[in-house]
Amino acid sequence: MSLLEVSNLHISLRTQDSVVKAVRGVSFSLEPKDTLAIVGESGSGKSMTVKGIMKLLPKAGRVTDGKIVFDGTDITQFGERQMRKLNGSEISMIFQDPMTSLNPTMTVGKQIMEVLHEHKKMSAQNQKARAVELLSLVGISSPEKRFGQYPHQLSGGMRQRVVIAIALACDPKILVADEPTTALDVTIQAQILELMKSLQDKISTSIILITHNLGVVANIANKVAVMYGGEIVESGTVDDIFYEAQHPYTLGLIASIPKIHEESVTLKTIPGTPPDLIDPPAGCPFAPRCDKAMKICHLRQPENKQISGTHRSACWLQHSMAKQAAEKEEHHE
Amino acid sequence: MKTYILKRIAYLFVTLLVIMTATFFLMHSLPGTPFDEDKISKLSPEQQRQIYASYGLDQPVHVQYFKYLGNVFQGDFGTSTLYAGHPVRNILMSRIVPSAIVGIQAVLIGLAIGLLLGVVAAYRHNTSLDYLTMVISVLGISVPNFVVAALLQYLFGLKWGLLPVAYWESYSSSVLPSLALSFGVIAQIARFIRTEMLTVLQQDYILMAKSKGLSPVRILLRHALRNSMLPVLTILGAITVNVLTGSLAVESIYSVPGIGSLFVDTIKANDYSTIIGLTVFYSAFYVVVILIIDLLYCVIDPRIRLASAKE
Amino acid sequence: NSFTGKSGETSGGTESGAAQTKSVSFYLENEIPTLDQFAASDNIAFNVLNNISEGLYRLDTNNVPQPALAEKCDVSEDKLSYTFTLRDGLKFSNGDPITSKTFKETWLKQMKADTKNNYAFIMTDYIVNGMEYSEKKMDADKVGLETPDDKTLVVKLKAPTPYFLSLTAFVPYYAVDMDFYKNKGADYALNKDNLVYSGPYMLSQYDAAAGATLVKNPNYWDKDSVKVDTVTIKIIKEQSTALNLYKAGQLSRVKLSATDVPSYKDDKEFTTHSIYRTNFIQFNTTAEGTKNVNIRKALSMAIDNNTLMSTILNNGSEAANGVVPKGMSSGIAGKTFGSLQGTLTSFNAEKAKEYWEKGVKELGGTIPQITLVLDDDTENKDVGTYLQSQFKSVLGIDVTLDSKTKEARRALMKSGKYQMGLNAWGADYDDPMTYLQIWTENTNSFRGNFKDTDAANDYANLIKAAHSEKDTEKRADFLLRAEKSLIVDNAVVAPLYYMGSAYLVKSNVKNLVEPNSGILELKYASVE
Amino acid sequence: MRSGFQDGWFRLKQNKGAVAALAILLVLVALAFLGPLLTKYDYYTTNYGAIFQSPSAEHWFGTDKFGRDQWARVWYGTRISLLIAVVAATLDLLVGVTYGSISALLGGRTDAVMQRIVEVLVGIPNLIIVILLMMVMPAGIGTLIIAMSISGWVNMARLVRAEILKLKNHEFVLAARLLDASNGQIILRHLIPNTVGVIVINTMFTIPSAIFTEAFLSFIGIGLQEPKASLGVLINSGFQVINSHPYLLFISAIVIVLIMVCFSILGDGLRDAFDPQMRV
Amino acid sequence: MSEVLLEVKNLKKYFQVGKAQTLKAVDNVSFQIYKGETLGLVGESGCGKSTLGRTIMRLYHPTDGEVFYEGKKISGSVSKEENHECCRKMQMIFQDPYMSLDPRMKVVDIVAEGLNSRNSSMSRGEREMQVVRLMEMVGLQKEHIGRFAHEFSGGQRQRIGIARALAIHPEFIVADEPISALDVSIQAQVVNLLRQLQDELGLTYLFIAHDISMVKYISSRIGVMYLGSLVELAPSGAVFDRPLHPYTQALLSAIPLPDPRAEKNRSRIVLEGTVPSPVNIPEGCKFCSRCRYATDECKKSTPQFRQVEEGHWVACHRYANQ
Ligand SMILES: Nc1ncnc2c1ncn2[C@@H]1O[C@H](COP(=O)(O)OP(=O)(O)OP(=O)(O)O)[C@@H](O)[C@H]1O
Ligand SMILES: Nc1ncnc2c1ncn2[C@@H]1O[C@H](COP(=O)(O)OP(=O)(O)OP(=O)(O)O)[C@@H](O)[C@H]1O
Ligand SMILES: [Mg+2]
Ligand SMILES: [Mg+2]
Repeated sequence: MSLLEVSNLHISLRTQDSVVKAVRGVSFSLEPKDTLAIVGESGSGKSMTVKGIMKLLPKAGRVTDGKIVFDGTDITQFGERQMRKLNGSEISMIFQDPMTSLNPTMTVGKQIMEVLHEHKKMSAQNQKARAVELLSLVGISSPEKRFGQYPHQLSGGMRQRVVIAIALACDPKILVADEPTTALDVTIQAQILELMKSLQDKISTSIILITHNLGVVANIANKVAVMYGGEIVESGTVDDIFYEAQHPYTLGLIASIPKIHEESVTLKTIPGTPPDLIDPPAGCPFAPRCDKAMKICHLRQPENKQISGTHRSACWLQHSMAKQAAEKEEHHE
Repeated sequence: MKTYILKRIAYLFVTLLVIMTATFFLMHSLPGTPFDEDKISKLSPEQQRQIYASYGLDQPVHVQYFKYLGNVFQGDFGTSTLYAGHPVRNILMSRIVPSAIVGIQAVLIGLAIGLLLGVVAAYRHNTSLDYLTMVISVLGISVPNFVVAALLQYLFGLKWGLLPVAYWESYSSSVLPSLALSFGVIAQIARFIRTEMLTVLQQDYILMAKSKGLSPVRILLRHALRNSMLPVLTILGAITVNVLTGSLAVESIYSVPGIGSLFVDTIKANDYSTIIGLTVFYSAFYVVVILIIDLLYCVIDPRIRLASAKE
Repeated sequence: NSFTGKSGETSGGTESGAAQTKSVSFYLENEIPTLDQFAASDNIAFNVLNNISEGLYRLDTNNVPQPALAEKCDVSEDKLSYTFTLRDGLKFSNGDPITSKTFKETWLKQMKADTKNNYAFIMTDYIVNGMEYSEKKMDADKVGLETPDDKTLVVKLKAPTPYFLSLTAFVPYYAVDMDFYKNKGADYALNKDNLVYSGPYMLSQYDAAAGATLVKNPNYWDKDSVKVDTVTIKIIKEQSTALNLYKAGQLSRVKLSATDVPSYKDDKEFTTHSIYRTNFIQFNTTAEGTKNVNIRKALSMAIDNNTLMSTILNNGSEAANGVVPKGMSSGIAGKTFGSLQGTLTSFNAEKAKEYWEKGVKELGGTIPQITLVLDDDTENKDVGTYLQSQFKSVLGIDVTLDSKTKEARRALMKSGKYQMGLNAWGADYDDPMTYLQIWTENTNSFRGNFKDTDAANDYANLIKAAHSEKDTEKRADFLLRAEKSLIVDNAVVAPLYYMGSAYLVKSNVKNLVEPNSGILELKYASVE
Repeated sequence: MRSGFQDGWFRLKQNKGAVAALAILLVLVALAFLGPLLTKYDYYTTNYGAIFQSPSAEHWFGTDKFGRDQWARVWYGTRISLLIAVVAATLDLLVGVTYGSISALLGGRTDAVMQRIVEVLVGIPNLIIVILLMMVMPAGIGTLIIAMSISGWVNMARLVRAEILKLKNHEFVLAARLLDASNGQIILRHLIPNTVGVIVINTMFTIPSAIFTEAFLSFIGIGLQEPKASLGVLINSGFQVINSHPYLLFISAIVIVLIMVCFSILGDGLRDAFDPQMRV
Repeated sequence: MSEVLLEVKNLKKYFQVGKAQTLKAVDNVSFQIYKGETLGLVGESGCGKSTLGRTIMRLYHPTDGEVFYEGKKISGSVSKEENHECCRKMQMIFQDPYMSLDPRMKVVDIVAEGLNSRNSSMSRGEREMQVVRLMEMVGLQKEHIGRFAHEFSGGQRQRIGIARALAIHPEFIVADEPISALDVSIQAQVVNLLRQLQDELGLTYLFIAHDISMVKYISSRIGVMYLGSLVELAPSGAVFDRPLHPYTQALLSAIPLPDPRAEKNRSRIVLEGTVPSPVNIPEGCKFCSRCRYATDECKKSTPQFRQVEEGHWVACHRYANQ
């Protein structure tokens, strides 16, 4: 049984005069000890997906469809009160924006202690000791000093690490990390990744990791989901994605990575703009930017096709007919 | 910070001096004299002259001013003319206590209920609870406190006989006046907390607190409240000063011997010394409260820096 | 104020039950400004002082001065010398003896110009060389006060003064323990222990802002006729509060506001009482518009005092016929001044209109713009509003109201920058002179600038004549003519009403009187 | 694309409560101007034969102790009180907000000096200044407004200052600085919109307190003189007869409460409309 | 090299934390930026990069030291005109995109803010068009302009910040982690844009980032900071090929590779030892507690920041005699 099973999740957000369909039919599952990396286009609904799972959507947002099963219980309809028991202890989350997700008027130490207080029966002294320990675990030097500081007195990276420390405080079953290392330098990033791995070894935590750094994905993830325009366009093991990517978007993404040891004048990009989520296209969301797009791509949504045991891709190219056509073309050349 | 506080305290005395000086000269330019003109007009001119002389009022105002200033620096605020012969200090001391008791209670009641209502209203935005607090606070501000006072007096004092109708004789005498005064306080605090908290509750750190699995009460009290306290703190300053220095209407309805009426009575009677004593007391209180509040700003929100732009 | 858990059910008012202590409680409408007799100048203070100290005479329930600390008084043939004989064994509450020297010293102190209460005139106007002493032009031994022995006080007056005995029943004339006074210096009378008492009661508790409690004075010469053991005096500024307290049984007497009168009019506890205090319009005889006598007459006549009483004030006040209250003694035994004078004011819309037109013509045809200055209290504003509407409906003019604080109104009037002002005068003693002479003394704009004209001089002469007249009938006649000239011929003032109040008094409280002076008399009160 | 203002207005219109409040307010304003015309009585004519009449077909709101028609007086008073409300609100918004934001934004010495000035203004008893004003100026609305202007805006200034002290270190303000926005632009574009909640609420409180201050000032003789009246004055005089003729108090009180309820709902609506995160 | 655009001389920025403790966020940093180049700045999180950037942008008053722009001193107090001048020529992209966006403003107004303050003659429509153009440049859609900041994803917010800074055509941009929240393809798009602007308009960047491969790609020179000080400064190729400072070496070895297999069996220099507290930094080399080459000398004396090769500066005793 999976630890977390998300199927056909839809999330919409109301804006002034329109509805943004930010997440449209996302499904995935997470086993214990899994690390699922969600990568994809900025604005494709990664954060919304995980916030939707945690019931932490902004006021304007609502899960319109789908099912979320955690540890065998259907939590789709859970209210605030029920989620409270899970949040923080069973599932914890590292928010994307470290500055705004820390309370500006509370010292960071208190903010860490608080979650310990809530979920672990601990004396205040132990709480403090543990909080300091957590700070040093995430690589903050002189943690006792930082313990008493306010968020605005920390650098961006430190804040991010504080948020990580809070999320790790209660040894959660699932750690949802929304771009946890963007503001960290590579040495500390490596340290954090090690920390996550050790947690995983110790208590079989599963991790959902949202990141843009494919290096990080390569380092830590065993599964990858690629999102585009509110949908998962491709998913599979790391190897599937890095070495056998099928979806044109995934390919474009990988091509855009600057190679350290190569000199180049311009980086490869994917031309065009992402789809409008207010009025999402009927067909494949990537079709307008796809150099392999066919007529059908613009008209109908491709089905999410199993390519191998672990690998799925939502692309018309995977359709048998497209494959044949492609083969034909190859012959021509 | 320490230097800042010291500087503020130095300023404080300058401010008080300015206020005192201004009040002194303004007072002396008020129409009339400290005396009953009806009666004085019956005295012979020579008698009248002697009276003015005996109060030093025949001297130019600036001479009187420096004389008065000298006395004030020795801690002597002179004697009242309205309450003939009573040293100003004694008058103030005996009047401040009842006003302070009533006022502090009113502020505390108002703060407690106001915060509660405001927080609940924000948390349950646009529900009937929210509307209820709005109605309470609208009544609290648009029904003058003398009406509330009279109503409470009638109900609790006369009709049900639960509390003294009026008059200052036991602790229970202070309950109704405090209640009557607290209505306005409740209204203001509830409204300010509500509006500020509505903004705060949208912030990411509240979501974060939720993701920590904290209880709503804890989120509201530990995270939202402090971040919404700034305006409340500010008005609390004004409220405290106003309420502690007595309300004319409520004090007279409940016959509380406070300083509310003292201000009006002594100004109307041109009782120079008492007014200036009262003003110095009042403004010292005000200035100190403001200083405390300014310092509290920095405590409540560590990002606020008052000292100067430079670090 | 002690925080002893008294609460609503205390019947604190009339009887405190079991212990059989008889008590009454009443209230004052403002703080007790002082209990230093030399500083006290208003009725609030007098209400207390009158009952804790005593003079040679004391007014009885009918307003007649009766011997008090003095046993008797012999008046000389020329009515210029009063010889008072004090009772035996008089003592202050602290045991100090009360002698004729006590009075002499007290009075000398009172005559000093800079005595805080500014009441020097109440003696210097009458006592020989008092004024000179007051103005520091003469020594104390020249003043017409002699103490041949401890029990005898001889007072020499400048002119015959038929009301002198009632003056001695006025608080500034009361006995003060001068040794004690000097001893306490600036602290005198600041608390109950810094006072000694010569009157029927003494203070057992005193807080200027909260009130006082009076108990019987054991050293009082007439202590046996004092029937009430304790008197509670509360300070209550709000009439509705007082009424509530009365209903809750915590007050023996309450003043009713005009609007409450109708609902209690038929109550058996309801009484009314008017005092010697007259409210009137003071015209400025030199100001634009009101300098014309016909204009003034028109304005006076346009006022219907009776409607004012019955619809607006309605509180026990009486419509005024003249400045001198009706019940005031004329000096002629058995005849009040009012009964001799009759009614001087009359409401006559037609005549008022006639006078107005005449006045306007005399002023060159321009209709004067008229403003009435008044104090900013409810009663004055109500009266003002009434007058305004009356002028409008009778004369068809729009009179502007200008309400000001009392001091501001007085300053305005003193400087002469007014046309009409609402003013009032309370009697210091029971004689028309207390009113009529104020338009001659230091004639200033405060009194309408009524001076330097033939009419004014005639008026002053009448007053002067009355002063030196020994014959009571003739004296009364001068005064009657003076008042008539003031009101009818010259229309310097337009009398409105004699202040009065409507009260509820608990039915078991008897003789809780307030003579016409408006100063409370507790000596005669009793509780059944 | 709608501008920020149009946007707020649009959202306000979607708020049913606010629209209703606005409608009622407009009705009240209309009554304040037209109400007195609907009856044959005017607000000043006395009739001693008809004092203290309870509301009836003849006198819709009854009569007062001078027999004046209360309907005419209440609406006339509403007119005056609304004027006072507008003045107080304007003063708060113009002087208070400006003063507070300048003081907070410039900070340092400017702030120190400006705050000391406020302290002096508050420290000197208002009544003294008012009485002095009475001597030099004729009684009337103008004088009244001057008297209220002396320190009527202080609370607003201090509130806005506190909020801006908090906001001015926020990064978006720094960002605006870097874009060469002048202090005025920063105040107008960034600081005030982010303080709108507090400003609106405080205006809500300023209005009734100004209405009652006006009544007090009128009583001591600086504002309206009889027979003119304002709601505050009517409430004060109604209170004196609360035991015998309660309708005099209640009618005026209801009008004022109604005005305040509408203002409050409208204020809340405004506050929400201008808070982009508040959308429902 | 071409002319110096910005010069930082002995810049220090200390923060007061707690009672009488100073945190030396930037401690005696000197360097120059040439016109038209991109200086990349990398370093450990919390080492003072943002503080340095903000101090250069005059958001902080330097505790000591000076900043010159085109030879003119711009630190400390400057005249109003100079201030305008600076604002027009220098811009910053903030590290935290959300905090730097006014929550009550629509994106169109946020992006147009710079246009407003300067060119009020621009009509509303024109301005809107400009904004749309800028938005599209950074990969946002024109439908977005009517939204508020909170209605965007993290990466979209970051792009709004970039668009705002570009709007007024500055000469010099401090970009504080401008692309960290963007997916690689958009990162590439933005970086290409920045380079294109640099080529066309001669822009100069101070580019702070953690993604060293991106830094390398865009920068002509790279500075490495550690605990408030620059420890190495060299042309980007040199930094990668011949990193001199032990910290730089550690940093480079830690770059994660987008290649799962390679990632699994690679070795990196693991930094051992404790980082000294920035509040009381000990004498000697700041890095010595974690340095594998540390000698006694390192503990005793602070190494000079000196040029060891043409254009290659380093602060390390190991190269003292070169
Ligand atoms: N409050 C909101 N109202 C309306 N639309 C929103 C809101 N929040 C986010 N969106 C939109 O929803 C979409 C998904 O946002 P989300 O934050 O999930 O993106 P993301 O994948 O996390 O992107 P990034 O990598 O940039 O953080 C975006 O297009 C964004 O513009
Ligand atoms: N306002 C402040 N008050 C006190 N200390 C501060 C303040 N701002 C920054 N600091 C401290 O200064 C040091 C440098 O911070 P800075 O933000 O410059 O780091 P950074 O290099 O940008 O790090 P990151 O890569 O994590 O963003 C940190 O130790 C931080 O705690
Ligand atoms: Mg995101
Ligand atoms: Mg930074």
